[in-house]
Amino acid sequence: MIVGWLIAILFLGGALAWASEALDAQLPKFIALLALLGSAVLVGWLALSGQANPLSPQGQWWVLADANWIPRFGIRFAVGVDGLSLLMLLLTVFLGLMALGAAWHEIRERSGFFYFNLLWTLAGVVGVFTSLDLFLFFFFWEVMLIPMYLIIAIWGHENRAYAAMKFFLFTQVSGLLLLFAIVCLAWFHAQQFGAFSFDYFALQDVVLEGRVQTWLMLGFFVGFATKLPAFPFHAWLPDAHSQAPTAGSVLLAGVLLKTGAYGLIRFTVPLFPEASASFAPFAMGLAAVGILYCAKLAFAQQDLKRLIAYTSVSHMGFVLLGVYAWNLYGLQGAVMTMLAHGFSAAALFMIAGGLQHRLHTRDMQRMSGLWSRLPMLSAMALFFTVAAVGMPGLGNFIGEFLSLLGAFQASRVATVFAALGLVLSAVYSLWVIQKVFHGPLLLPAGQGREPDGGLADLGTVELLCYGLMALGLLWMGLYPQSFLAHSASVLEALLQQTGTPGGGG
Amino acid sequence: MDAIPYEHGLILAAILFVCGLLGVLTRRNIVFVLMSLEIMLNACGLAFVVASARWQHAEGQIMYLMILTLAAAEVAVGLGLIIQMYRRFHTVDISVLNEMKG
Amino acid sequence: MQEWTGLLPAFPLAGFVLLVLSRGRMPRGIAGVIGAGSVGLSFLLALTIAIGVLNNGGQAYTTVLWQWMQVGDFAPGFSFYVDGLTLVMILVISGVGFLIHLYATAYMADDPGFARFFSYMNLFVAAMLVLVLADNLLLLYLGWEGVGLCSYLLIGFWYDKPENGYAARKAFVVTRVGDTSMAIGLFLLFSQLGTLNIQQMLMLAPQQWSVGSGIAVAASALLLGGAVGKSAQLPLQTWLPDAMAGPTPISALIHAATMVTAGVYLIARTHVLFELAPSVQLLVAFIGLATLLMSGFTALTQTDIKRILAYSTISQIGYMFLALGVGAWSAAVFHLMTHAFFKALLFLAAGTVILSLHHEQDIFRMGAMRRRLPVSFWCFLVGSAALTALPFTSGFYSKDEILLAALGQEHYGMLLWTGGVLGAFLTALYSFRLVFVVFFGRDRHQGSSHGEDHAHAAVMEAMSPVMFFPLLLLGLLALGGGFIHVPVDTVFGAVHEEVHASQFLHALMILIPIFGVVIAWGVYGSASYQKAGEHLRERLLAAPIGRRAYRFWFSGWGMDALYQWLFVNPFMVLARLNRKDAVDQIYGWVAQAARVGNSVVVMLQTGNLRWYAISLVGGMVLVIGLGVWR
Amino acid sequence: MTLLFYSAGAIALIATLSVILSSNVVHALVYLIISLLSVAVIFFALGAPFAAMLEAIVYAGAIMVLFLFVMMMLNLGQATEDEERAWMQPSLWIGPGLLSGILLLLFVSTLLTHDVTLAPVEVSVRDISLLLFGPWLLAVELASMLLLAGLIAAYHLAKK
Repeated sequence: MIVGWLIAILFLGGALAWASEALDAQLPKFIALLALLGSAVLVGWLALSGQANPLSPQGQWWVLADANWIPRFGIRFAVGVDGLSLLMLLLTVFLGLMALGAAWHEIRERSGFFYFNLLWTLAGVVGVFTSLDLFLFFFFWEVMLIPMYLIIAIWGHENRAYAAMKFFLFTQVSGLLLLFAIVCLAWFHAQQFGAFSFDYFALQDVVLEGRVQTWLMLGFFVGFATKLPAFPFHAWLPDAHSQAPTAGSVLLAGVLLKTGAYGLIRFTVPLFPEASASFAPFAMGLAAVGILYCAKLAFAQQDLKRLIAYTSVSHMGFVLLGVYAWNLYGLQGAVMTMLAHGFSAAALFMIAGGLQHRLHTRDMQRMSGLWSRLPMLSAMALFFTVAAVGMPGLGNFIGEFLSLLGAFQASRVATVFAALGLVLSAVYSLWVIQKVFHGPLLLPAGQGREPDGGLADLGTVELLCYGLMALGLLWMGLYPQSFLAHSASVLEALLQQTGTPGGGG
Repeated sequence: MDAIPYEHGLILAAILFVCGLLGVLTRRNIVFVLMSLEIMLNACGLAFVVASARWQHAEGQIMYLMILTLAAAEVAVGLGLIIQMYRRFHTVDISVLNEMKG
Repeated sequence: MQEWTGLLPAFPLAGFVLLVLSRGRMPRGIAGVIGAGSVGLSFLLALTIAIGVLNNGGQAYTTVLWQWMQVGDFAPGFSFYVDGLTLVMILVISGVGFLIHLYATAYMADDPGFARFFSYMNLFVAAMLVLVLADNLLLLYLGWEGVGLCSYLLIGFWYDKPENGYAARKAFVVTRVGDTSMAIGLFLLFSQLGTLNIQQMLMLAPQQWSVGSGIAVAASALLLGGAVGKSAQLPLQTWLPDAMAGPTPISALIHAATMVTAGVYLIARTHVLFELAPSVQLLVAFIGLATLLMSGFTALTQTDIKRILAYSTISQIGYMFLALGVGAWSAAVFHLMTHAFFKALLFLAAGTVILSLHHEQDIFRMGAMRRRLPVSFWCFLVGSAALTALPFTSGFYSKDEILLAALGQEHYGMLLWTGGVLGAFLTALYSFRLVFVVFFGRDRHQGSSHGEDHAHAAVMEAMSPVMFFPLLLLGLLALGGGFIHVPVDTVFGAVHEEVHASQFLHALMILIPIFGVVIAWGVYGSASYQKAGEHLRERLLAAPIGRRAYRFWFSGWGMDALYQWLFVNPFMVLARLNRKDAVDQIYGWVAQAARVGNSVVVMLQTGNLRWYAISLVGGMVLVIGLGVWR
Repeated sequence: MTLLFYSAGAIALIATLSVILSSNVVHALVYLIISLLSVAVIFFALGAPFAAMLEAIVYAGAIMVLFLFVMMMLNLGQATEDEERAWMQPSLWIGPGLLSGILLLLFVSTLLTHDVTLAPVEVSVRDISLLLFGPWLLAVELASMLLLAGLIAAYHLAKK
């Protein structure tokens, strides 16, 4: 029932935050903070008790709630948690708090409705990570998108309407393909077993003929690859990320992208193992192309947030690569990349947002040499950029290295090309550092002319957020075992179930 | 009393209906359009009464009653609209009212 | 002592953390003590460990700090492996590192980023120690990337000058190319051998691979890629001369003594793999030879004091690669050590010169400094003598060993030896050109044109005890380092037999550098020949071939321009062409098509009531028609 | 009765055509009343006297009078008639005529396949009432609602 509570707290907290705005404009953020802390406590309790619980290990689901919802079609409200979900929940709640921190001073208008959207997005994400019923999954999938659309469309920057609509169209069209594939799958289940079912485990038993399987797999793939986003489906992301408010970018990059990867691991491959196996070379090719192509695009950008957005796409390529390598190294690498990228990309977006807050521009041509004015912010930016470059000792390296290690067993050519992305990532990351933080001091006109006070370095909330994220990345980089251990049994079970020899060694 | 072929009644209704339709499609004067609509409704009523006779059942006439009611209400509203339109635009030409286009 | 091995990198790391947390608000004195002291502690610890190990007969040992990760069979640990090779490296790194730190507390005393500088330096030392202590290649890779990062940060330390930033980025990206090759090498090694633990790999590889097998060639070639990048050898050498943009202690520590020799260490560490791939090993030798000759010629034409030293570093590492390529592993490590001593000495002395002349780096605007800068002069003299391998200096012994080993190479021995000796001649020429131009001849320093008093005040040797002590110690090591025995026999196995060269060749090897010094004296040094020397240079430059060769060498054999043309420009053009993302454009077309479709449909909506009625009837007719005439 | 049916049918047809072809509104209205009355006659011939009466009273009486009143209020004169004539170009009739023709063809083609004759039996008012206030009570209520709504709407719309 804990997951039920988790979702309920977020939903109710959102509603309450909205309602409370009428009383006091400051109240919503404290309510949101309480709701997030409450859910953090729940997830923490889940993590601690889950290890002690005899039901949870060995890749078993720990079903936490199961009730009939629409019995006519065999739709159930079934949520559960296993090691992989738990990691994702931890990421979600943590980045939810970070997003709150980013919004703390930034959101002034209609704050109640903002926190309502924030919490409902998070509730949707929690639902996505825990659903055991594909219909329920899709329901939460939509719940998470619409508040996000609103966040971009209402609190976004100058070109927000376009970006929000693009985001909505991409996710909605791909979501429809996903829904179609889910319904088809349930229909095949009804044909073979006599009743509709959207149950995750029941649907795994459905036997599909080759071509049908391929088409349904593609439906799932496009649905998740758009969210991830993988190479040809990435066009929505730069616009959405650059136009969203900081908290929105944090959630988008940190959490929402991960739902796509989670979907690939959890649903696409286990439900369609044969079709996925034959599709894997294409997917890995797409991943390699995406890594290089988007790294190159990132280098060409002048808008700081847009640049970071492209780097996100590039890094998500490693996730795709790892997933479709479909061995333990690749999968663990994908999971670690998801976690680490969640931290580093969120932090970079917060830095970009912080700069925009201070300088009122995102144009890198108009800033330079900020290190001398904002030493702490710049040091943090350097840290997270270095993390994004894949410096060993930080989380991203573990993820990328394991992904590539796994991918190497599956496709050497794709791996070699993807590895070139490491070079390009250095090129664009260092360019950012050079352009923004190093070089002679240059500020946008009318900014910070006065000797002091014009530009404030990090405040307490920001410092706390960045510090926590930096520590998290260090933890992931130096002792990833505490994360890998959670997902290991789950991934091994998935590998066994799809008939791939686990471990690859 | 000779028998009237059932189809002939319906064909008559169909012809009247098509005449009304032709009126609706061709006339620009809105009063004519409304009259043509009345013709069409009436033709439908005729068809119901013919069917009532065919099956020797009163329910066809009940349907006719419903259509009658509908026609009455429609004419009331339609004429109200015509008056309003004439007041606003000083014309009864419906092609003047073409603001609602893409 | 062995259980304390983990503290070796921990001391500088702690220093780094303390300095970072102080956020630059710490008093300089304390920051300096933390910065240099942490490295000093590491050196003391390294010394005790070394004594312990050597007393124990050089027995290697492994310390596991913690299990890094465990994914299936992939279980690299945070564990350190110490043997003779490691000992040499940690002693050089912490020892020379400590001296340079000490020197830097004075050199950087006036810099606003004092604490930042020492935090980066400490992080560098920590990473470098991890690199050489690592018992598996993944941990080594951690150190490898870590030193690369610190190198980037320190080259671009004076960040307000864009050209420093450019040099820093160039260094990082170019070495990253090599690193990527190395990472792929790691994937290959793991997928073939199932482990990244170096000792296990070295044990397994000869069992599983035959000599010259494709896998062995591929793996060692990929590792070579990494080594070439880090050690600035052909074809990835272009970053090192630009890296001189950093503060001089950095050039001494990172770009002369320690980091750039990491490639040599890597190859020596995994020498078994290279022995399994003789073709790659030969490639190593020829890369070394080509690099040492090329950068020797380039060094001849440079005018920037630090760039001359940078090219000389590249050239000396070329010697180490030559040694590695001919299987003289211990000679390579030996030269690595002596090179660390004398090149650090040279750089620090150059730093003193630069500091004394208010950041003047052009050697042709110095001259006759031997009176004004006596300490620097003597340091330069000692360092250059060692670099030139004049007899009885440290460089003489190590270079001698390398050249003899090269002579012993089966097929190309004579060729490699000749090249090496030619390189030695070039070394003598450029290093004493530097000495003679800077310290002898006419005073060409800018300050002399102003008032006499001012000039004298300007050219005062910037020297304090904390600067003098490291110079002195390094000078002694550069002179006497040749007598240190490198305890690496157990690592490589004393397999290579002594090469016996004829007396003639021996004499040639001793005389050729001296000959080079004499020529340098003739062209640049002695007052009597100076006119003639200048005349000769002018004549040479006037000739078309001479001018072209000069320009060609000056630009580092045009490699920068080549890469600019080959990689950078196409990338920039691509980036500029496709700034707006072609894929996004495709979706834009879809949206455009939808819009066009919409405008077509909009035309149907005329607002004309009769048109609507007609279309309605048309639809009705269609539907009924379909129903009737099915 | 047959004769009555056919003759009334012919009159209704002619009157209806005159409605849609006439250019004078008042003339058209009179033709429409004739058409409605003849349809009432047909109802009578088919044995539906109640429907016939309603047709005559409600349609031809009440509704048409409503039309007439509106005509008077609009006060359309000779100018409108000329305009009306100008609007009726033959080319306008091609499309609608074609569509209507096809529709008629469709109707007739389906209707001619059967062959059942009508034997008119008079349906009394009582039968209708029993049904109307029995099973169809709800429909009556709805119809009354509709009329009420029409009343209110007409009042509202025609207001100044």
